[in-house]
Amino acid sequence: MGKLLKQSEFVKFIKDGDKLLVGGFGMSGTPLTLIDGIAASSLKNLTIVSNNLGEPGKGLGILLQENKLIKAIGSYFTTNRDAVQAWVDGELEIELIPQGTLAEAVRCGGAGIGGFYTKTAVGTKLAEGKEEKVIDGERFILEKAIKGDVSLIKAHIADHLGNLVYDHTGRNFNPVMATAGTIVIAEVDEIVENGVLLPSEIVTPHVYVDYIVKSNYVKKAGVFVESV
Amino acid sequence: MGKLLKQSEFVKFIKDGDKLLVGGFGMSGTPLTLIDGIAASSLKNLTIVSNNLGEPGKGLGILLQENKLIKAIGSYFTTNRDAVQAWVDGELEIELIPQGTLAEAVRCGGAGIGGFYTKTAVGTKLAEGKEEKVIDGERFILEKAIKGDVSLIKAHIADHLGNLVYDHTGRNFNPVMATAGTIVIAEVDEIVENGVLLPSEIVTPHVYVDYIVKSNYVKKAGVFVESV
Amino acid sequence: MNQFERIKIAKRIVQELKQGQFVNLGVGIPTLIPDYLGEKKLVLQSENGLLGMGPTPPAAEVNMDLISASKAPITMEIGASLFDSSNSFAMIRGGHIDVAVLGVLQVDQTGELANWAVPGQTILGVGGAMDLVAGAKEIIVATLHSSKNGDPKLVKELTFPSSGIRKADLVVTEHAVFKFEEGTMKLVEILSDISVEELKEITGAEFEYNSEGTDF
Amino acid sequence: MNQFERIKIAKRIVQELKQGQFVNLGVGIPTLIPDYLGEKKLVLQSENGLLGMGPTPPAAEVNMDLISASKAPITMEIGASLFDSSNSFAMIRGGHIDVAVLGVLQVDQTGELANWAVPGQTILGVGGAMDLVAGAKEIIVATLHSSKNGDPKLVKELTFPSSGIRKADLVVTEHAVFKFEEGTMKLVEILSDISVEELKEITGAEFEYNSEGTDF
Repeated sequence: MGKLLKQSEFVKFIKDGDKLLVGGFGMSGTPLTLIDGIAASSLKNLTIVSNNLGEPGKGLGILLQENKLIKAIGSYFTTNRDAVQAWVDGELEIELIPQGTLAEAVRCGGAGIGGFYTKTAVGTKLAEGKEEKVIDGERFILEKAIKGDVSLIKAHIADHLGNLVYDHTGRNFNPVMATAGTIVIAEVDEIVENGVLLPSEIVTPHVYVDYIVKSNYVKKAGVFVESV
Repeated sequence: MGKLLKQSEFVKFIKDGDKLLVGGFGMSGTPLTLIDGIAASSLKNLTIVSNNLGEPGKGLGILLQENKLIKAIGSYFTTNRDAVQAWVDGELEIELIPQGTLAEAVRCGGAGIGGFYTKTAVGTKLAEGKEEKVIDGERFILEKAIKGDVSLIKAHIADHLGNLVYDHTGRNFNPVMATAGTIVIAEVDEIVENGVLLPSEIVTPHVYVDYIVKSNYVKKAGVFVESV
Repeated sequence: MNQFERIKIAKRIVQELKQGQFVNLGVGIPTLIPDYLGEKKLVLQSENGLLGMGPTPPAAEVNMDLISASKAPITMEIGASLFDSSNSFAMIRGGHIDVAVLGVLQVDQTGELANWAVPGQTILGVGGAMDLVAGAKEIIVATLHSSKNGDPKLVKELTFPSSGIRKADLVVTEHAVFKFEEGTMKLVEILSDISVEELKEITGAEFEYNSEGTDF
Repeated sequence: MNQFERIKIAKRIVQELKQGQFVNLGVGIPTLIPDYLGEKKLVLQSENGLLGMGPTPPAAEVNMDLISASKAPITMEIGASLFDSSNSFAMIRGGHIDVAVLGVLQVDQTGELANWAVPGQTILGVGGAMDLVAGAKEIIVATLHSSKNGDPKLVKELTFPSSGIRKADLVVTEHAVFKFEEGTMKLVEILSDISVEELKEITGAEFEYNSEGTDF
């Protein structure tokens, strides 16, 4: 029944070529311990769905440096010059999606919705090749739902069942990523007894969480520092 | 700046023929004080979007008895025999939508999404006349977003800004109804100073709430009792 | 009364449910299940916005804003969580609920079911029935073998409006357990002192069975 | 340096903002606005999941999980609330944010703007730009009048990729304030010691003006 895994154990749930949904906005709410675990593994040809690809050699940027990735789907990769270079060199496929569309597409993936009509990006390059429909006189484009093989998320506190709460804006994409992966692995700062988290404050109910890994990182002086 | 209104004041924000989005599941989380206010007004020809129409002479059932309604959009009206009779007599138009589709359509209405493809109701009578699309090999139907003129919701506690939290399953449709009305009026049990509600526990941020009305009802021995 | 049969069905379904599963119980027979779980712990979802539904509270502790989808007062188990209706149905439709146990008006021999409307009567309620049919990972039908007027509820073809194209996995009546596989209904177990021939007579649907009549 | 001009633009935009408005501030000049609000209180939304963003904390109180959309440490005002990215963009796209103040690469004379990609360069970031353009009730553009190499940023037609069909309402530069009405750009106010003729020379876009050159 226990969902708690060691860092060395979770990688076995990921296969070469998997599509990973990864929470985080910049470095905040990013599952750094899980990323380190993948970097140290033999996994390859991964597709990442995440808002960013971290920074060079930081966060998801580590997986790029370690040649683990073939494709990235997200809204903002410009802060990682490695990603830009890999794309220029033809080594990384990139699919750019507006940030709100990304969040909604993943939510739909987890919610049994096949696609949705959004007004974001209508008439732009990012709408090219997408179906357009006028609904009640307004123009919308169709965006398909996004699902993944494995979701890697970062929460602040979990109970042993896997109920999760987040630290401030570290919440960001994590709750939606938690709904749309076939297997969901949550890195957490702290694990508390069942019943400590109030029913009204739980953001991600435990039905969404398959495994929990304790984080190796602590926040110190404005950065994330490895604690072990 | 104050959002607090008396029960006698809020009705002026509603016009004849308006479409009202009303929170609640059965009698739970239903804005009984606001409903009483409308019942006592001269308003007519209202369309209600709500999961139920209360019970005969209770909750939204009062508005039906007072001949305020021309149409109801929701998922379950069978518990109000008045509604069934009014429909049989041709006095009330009814649009039946699966409960999850209703919740999602209202969420989309508040979220700038024009419509969505759901797998619920595919191949049933409730899919008749609705566009069908196969996405990644699965059949979906298109459901349009729902918006309203005025949302009437019930929360447990508000602060003076209008941030809201709900009482257990009294939450139900209220948070989504709060996002999709041009004007949003919240009936609440209690009003607290700003800052008392924690940022992480607020369910409906105050950006969604235009006015607050204090509830006239208290819960007693398993029913809602008028307290004044 | 048929309460004995209803309890029998509920008890048999309990055998199908696994420790820790996330389960949504429809109205009718399925609501009897919590009373017969024994040591087995399930996590019950209530579509009005609760995961981890507990039993009825004592009268003094009733909160009318803590109710089940059947609008009955309930409690919360340790580890329960609350959410709004859109997130509740995202959970249901998105395939996160392991099992929905549903009552039906009819189920056909392919597993397609009808549980919301009677033809010729006013059709004014669907609730969450279609969402559960479309979304739950596994659908178990709990039903008496025949309707009040003696008509079979397991039929060749639905005459009542369908609840969706998604098929049920299992149906349990007071007489038998059937499973649905690739559009075919198969007898799994006989639950009463009835012969296969007698069962065929009272069952509108055609079903396969092995030489012993059971245990596919 | 142009910091003086940038502050001037920010200060002028403050005049347009009303007490209590819900405002999202883009990167660049818009982020200067909070320093020049004086007594005016806004409710700032940060698209990574916060309504009620407060100023930078002292170094000792920095939490790397409490950051702005620009990834800078922030605080929370009284009455702030936290939510996930899907709900944050529901708020933005659904028309619940009163004003988005955005930097641009270009804005054309109809108010259509370009603020995410430079043609011929790698286009690998869009972030929330298009969502804000599509969703905010009012869009105010904050921009220097000309680009670093002297090209006008207010142009007849966009040569940079558009951020969406939704038009801006107002543009403020160090030289002037323009509004957009029914596809037409109109001079509202001159902010520097420049003549209308000189303004026309450094502005690629065609704009209307009245006899005094201002105050439409």
